[in-house]
Amino acid sequence: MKKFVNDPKNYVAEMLEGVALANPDRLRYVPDYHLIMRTDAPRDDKVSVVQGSGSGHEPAHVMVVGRGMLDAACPGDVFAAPPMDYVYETAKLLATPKGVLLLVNNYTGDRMAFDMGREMAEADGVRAEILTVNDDVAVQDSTYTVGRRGVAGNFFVIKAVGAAAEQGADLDEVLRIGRKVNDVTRTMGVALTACTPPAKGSPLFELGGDEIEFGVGIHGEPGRERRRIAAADALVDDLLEAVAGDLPYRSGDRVALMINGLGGTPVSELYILYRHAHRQLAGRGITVGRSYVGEYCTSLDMAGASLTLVRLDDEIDRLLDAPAEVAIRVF
Amino acid sequence: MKKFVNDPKNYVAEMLEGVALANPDRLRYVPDYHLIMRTDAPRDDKVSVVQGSGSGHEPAHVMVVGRGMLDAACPGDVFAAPPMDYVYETAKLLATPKGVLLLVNNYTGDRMAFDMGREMAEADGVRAEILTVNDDVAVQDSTYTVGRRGVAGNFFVIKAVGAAAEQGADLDEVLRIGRKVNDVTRTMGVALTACTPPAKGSPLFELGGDEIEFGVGIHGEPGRERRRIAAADALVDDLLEAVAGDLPYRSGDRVALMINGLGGTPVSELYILYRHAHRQLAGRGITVGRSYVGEYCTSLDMAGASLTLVRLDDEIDRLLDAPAEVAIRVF
Amino acid sequence: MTGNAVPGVELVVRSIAETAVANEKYFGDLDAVVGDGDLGYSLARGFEKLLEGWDGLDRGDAGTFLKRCGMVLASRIGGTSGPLWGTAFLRAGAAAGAAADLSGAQVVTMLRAAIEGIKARGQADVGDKTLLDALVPMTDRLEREFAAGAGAAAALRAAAATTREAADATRGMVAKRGRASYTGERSRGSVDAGAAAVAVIVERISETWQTRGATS
Amino acid sequence: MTGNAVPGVELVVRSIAETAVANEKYFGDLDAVVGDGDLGYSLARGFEKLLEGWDGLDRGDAGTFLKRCGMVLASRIGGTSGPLWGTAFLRAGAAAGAAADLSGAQVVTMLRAAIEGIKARGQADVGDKTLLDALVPMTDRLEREFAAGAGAAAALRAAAATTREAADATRGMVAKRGRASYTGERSRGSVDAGAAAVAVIVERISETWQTRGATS
Ligand SMILES: Nc1ncnc2c1ncn2[C@@H]1O[C@H](COP(=O)(O)OP(=O)(O)O)[C@@H](O)[C@H]1O
Ligand SMILES: Nc1ncnc2c1ncn2[C@@H]1O[C@H](COP(=O)(O)OP(=O)(O)O)[C@@H](O)[C@H]1O
Ligand SMILES: [Mg+2]
Ligand SMILES: [Mg+2]
Ligand SMILES: [Mg+2]
Ligand SMILES: [Mg+2]
Repeated sequence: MKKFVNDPKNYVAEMLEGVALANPDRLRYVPDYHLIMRTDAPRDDKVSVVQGSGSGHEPAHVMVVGRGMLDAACPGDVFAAPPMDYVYETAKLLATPKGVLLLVNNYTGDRMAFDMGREMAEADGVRAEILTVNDDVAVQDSTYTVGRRGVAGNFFVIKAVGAAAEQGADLDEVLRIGRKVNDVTRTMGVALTACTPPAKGSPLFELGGDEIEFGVGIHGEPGRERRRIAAADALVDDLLEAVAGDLPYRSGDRVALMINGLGGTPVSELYILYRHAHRQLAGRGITVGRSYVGEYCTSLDMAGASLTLVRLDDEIDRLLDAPAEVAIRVF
Repeated sequence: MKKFVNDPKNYVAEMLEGVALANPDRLRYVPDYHLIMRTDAPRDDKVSVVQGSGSGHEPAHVMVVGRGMLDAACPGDVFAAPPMDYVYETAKLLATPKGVLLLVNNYTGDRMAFDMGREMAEADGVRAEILTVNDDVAVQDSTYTVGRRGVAGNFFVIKAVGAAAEQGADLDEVLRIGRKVNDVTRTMGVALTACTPPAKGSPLFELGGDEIEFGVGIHGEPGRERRRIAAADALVDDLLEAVAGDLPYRSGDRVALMINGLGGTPVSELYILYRHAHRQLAGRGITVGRSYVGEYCTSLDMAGASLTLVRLDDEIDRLLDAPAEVAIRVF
Repeated sequence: MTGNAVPGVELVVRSIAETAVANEKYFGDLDAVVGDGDLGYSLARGFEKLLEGWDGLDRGDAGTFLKRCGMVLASRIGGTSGPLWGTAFLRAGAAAGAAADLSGAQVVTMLRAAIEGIKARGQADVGDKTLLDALVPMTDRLEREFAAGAGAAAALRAAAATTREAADATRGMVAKRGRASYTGERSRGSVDAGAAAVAVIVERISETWQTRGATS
Repeated sequence: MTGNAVPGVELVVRSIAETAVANEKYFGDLDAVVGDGDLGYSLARGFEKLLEGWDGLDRGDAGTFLKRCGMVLASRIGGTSGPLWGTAFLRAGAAAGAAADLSGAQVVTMLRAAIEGIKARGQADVGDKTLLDALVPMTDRLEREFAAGAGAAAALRAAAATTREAADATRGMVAKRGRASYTGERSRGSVDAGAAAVAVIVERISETWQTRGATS
């Protein structure tokens, strides 16, 4: 394994320490619960927005804590939902009179930890609601699974509920907005290589020299099918077919288009994907009103990308437009 | 080769089209010269700031065109300086009464192309000056080379001169500031894997399963030595020794600390590096006043990172603090 | 498994914990086949935590002891396994109550309670290719052995063999729960990591019981 | 190389261009050893461009033709090679002037001018492990052959052999210019990509000249 890592057991803790050291004024790190929170949270006048999930998806979610985004992120170990205890303590720490919104990606472990953590916090008098994100269209047969996974589309849910909470919306309203954005958001990804979890020390799965995993999950879960690599444009066509055909997005729609890197793919390639996706959407009569190209929700060092569409309306546009500050920043 | 690419010959052009499509209001793409420029450039009331270099280092530099940063970037093909003709045409397109600042990283090809392009533009009445960035301490024996290379530290030069130009500084003042920042900036990088140029289709060099290239260049040029991989903290110690010992940075200094990813390394690992660097600097009595963690200047898909220090003073601080807008953005 | 309840339970729990810690890599590799490879890490970290606080755990009676263990596991194991294993220990502890003496039948009752807890928590059942496909056949076998009058050592030996077979048999199943279920048909052909972990653990408990197994 | 100047020069330039395009991968791999692997790509794209506009190039005289080629190359080849190769063609064209007839001695003069241009542009000299270490021995040999009365075909054959040897000999040198110089001692042991490219090109020119070499 060739990684910048000390003891893999300290991977998450050391990363979180780094995030806190790089943002001393804005972020606080609570080592006992793997917690990164805003220094000004909780605030009585707003709903606290918290996201939990496994680690290994950075910048999601510990690096999108900040004004107009998350009040706190409570990550588990790499690819593992946080223990319910962390969720419970986080909910208590972030409790405000307006309540706590717990955002969770739709995976068995995360849902169980958050359900249990929320129940325990509620028993302590904390008002908390759970909002589940499930944007991944790769999962087709929901009867046999826990349903669609939450992947890069969660960025838009966070951005929108973060803005609404910042503007003082109450918990019901924040929940309504989150569900609304989740309902118009769809994603699918493709892996060119497997990722290497630090504690495992070797690639999570094997992909042949010209094989790709189409519809891959952000924990390296196999996707719809393993197939031969194709030209970038052809891959975009197939991703777009799966994603746009799902809601479906129709001629006349205005959308946000995100090309999200999975960790090992350089941003130059993401823009090559973006170019073709933008043009193909235009060809379908769908206008790209907002563009997002970069890393939002990764899978460690996996080479690959996902494509997300969000159907915009005035309300969503306004929320996505609202100012925000995050730990991961260019300047 | 597993990349998102169509015909490798169109790699740069397609990426640039993507950048322009994603930023329709702010950026203009001039295909004839591989040029990305602000839609509001050139502006009579400011010096135009232009950076050229090979492609493959994104977001540098085509994705840092924007208010308070570059007015234009004129990239060559992957790892190749732009032809002098592009430099010449770019200088003419960006000409303003206050002049044009041409930023160039210190490589033979780039310097020749810019020298020739500038001369040609000057013959056409364009006032243009060249500022060379050379922050890479890996190059020790400058008598036998063209001298130190320009690497990730160029971000700080761009940010500072971009801010000064935006505030109306004249060409001499902008040059002074650029030289000043370059003079207090030092960088060194380490590669865990080789990058794969799309036209070559295979890794540029071979690194054994536990080998790293210490002091690597951003074009995959070999560095100071090839050695065995070590724990993240130990690598940081060695990078810091080389970088901090060079200016040198001393107890009492306030610095900007950048951990720059080389393209294939996830941001989680960059924060693990950041953590130790920040603490070691504190141990040396050096205060980290500004933190930068992420991808600024990459080498395609190379796994690796570089560490940059900038010695801050009030003037540099103010310029780094100034607002800026770039094509690569989170929101 | 008669005799002082807590020493027996302690021995079992300690075996589970030590096996989980010792098999971190093996369980992780099993989970990597169609899952995300973290099962070994999650269990090892959780049971390490349990062993760290081992001496301080309340040993008032078997039920209390198991519930304390369940609290530590549920709050320290991440992933899907945390809530599942934590729930199992909590439910087993609740079923044990304050009994000073655990009969074979009581042990079976505790295991049934643990299984119901896992089913409820995971919305899963036998045949979904989860650890239930090892736990349930194991419990059935134990029940039969005890009913036929077998001692604990013999019953465990028999149950360990059954659990191993049952875990191996998950190879032919398609996952319907958990992360592996996303792969659909592709999950066929490899054993379920959770079921295999249970088999390894039961084998270890059985071995330990043969040599250090107290009064029976 | 006597006779109508432009057809001879055309043949040579066309050989260079076709060789550069045909060897894109080979030159790139050579440059990858201690450089950044783009030499083949840079030369191929530049000479492709030259071939695209081939028929429209001003053929008034050899000097004009070479200068036009130089302009295209300098403006279309990226990397270090663009300015170097462009300068070489421009200087050779300037040295050729409007001569209708190019003697062997004139060809040598043109090559010397090209070499001086490269030296000035690159701040480099013989022994720095660059294409100069192929170009200079080649020119020396051509000069000796012409002075000894050899015809163009024979002189080229001899010069091609010399260039190959000279290019191979760069293997023992340490790079002092260009990207390879960053590696210091590590650059020893591999041939310089630019020098090797020159050797391949001269071999190809020589072959072409033997079969299609017009009047001499
Ligand atoms: N819904 C469920 N109900 C019961 N057991 C489950 C369920 N989902 C998964 N499992 C078991 O958990 C094991 C995986 O545990 P773990 O690696 O911690 O989960 P994950 O990484 O998917 O969150 C599986 O091998 C299976 O035995
Ligand atoms: N300063 C120099 N003067 C003359 N020739 C040079 C110089 N630097 C490099 N070269 C030649 O150019 C070749 C590399 O060309 P190219 O790949 O285009 O350059 P780069 O990618 O380093 O910008 C080298 O093999 C060498 O022959
Ligand atoms: Mg997991
Ligand atoms: Mg180059
Ligand atoms: Mg798992
Ligand atoms: Mg090169």
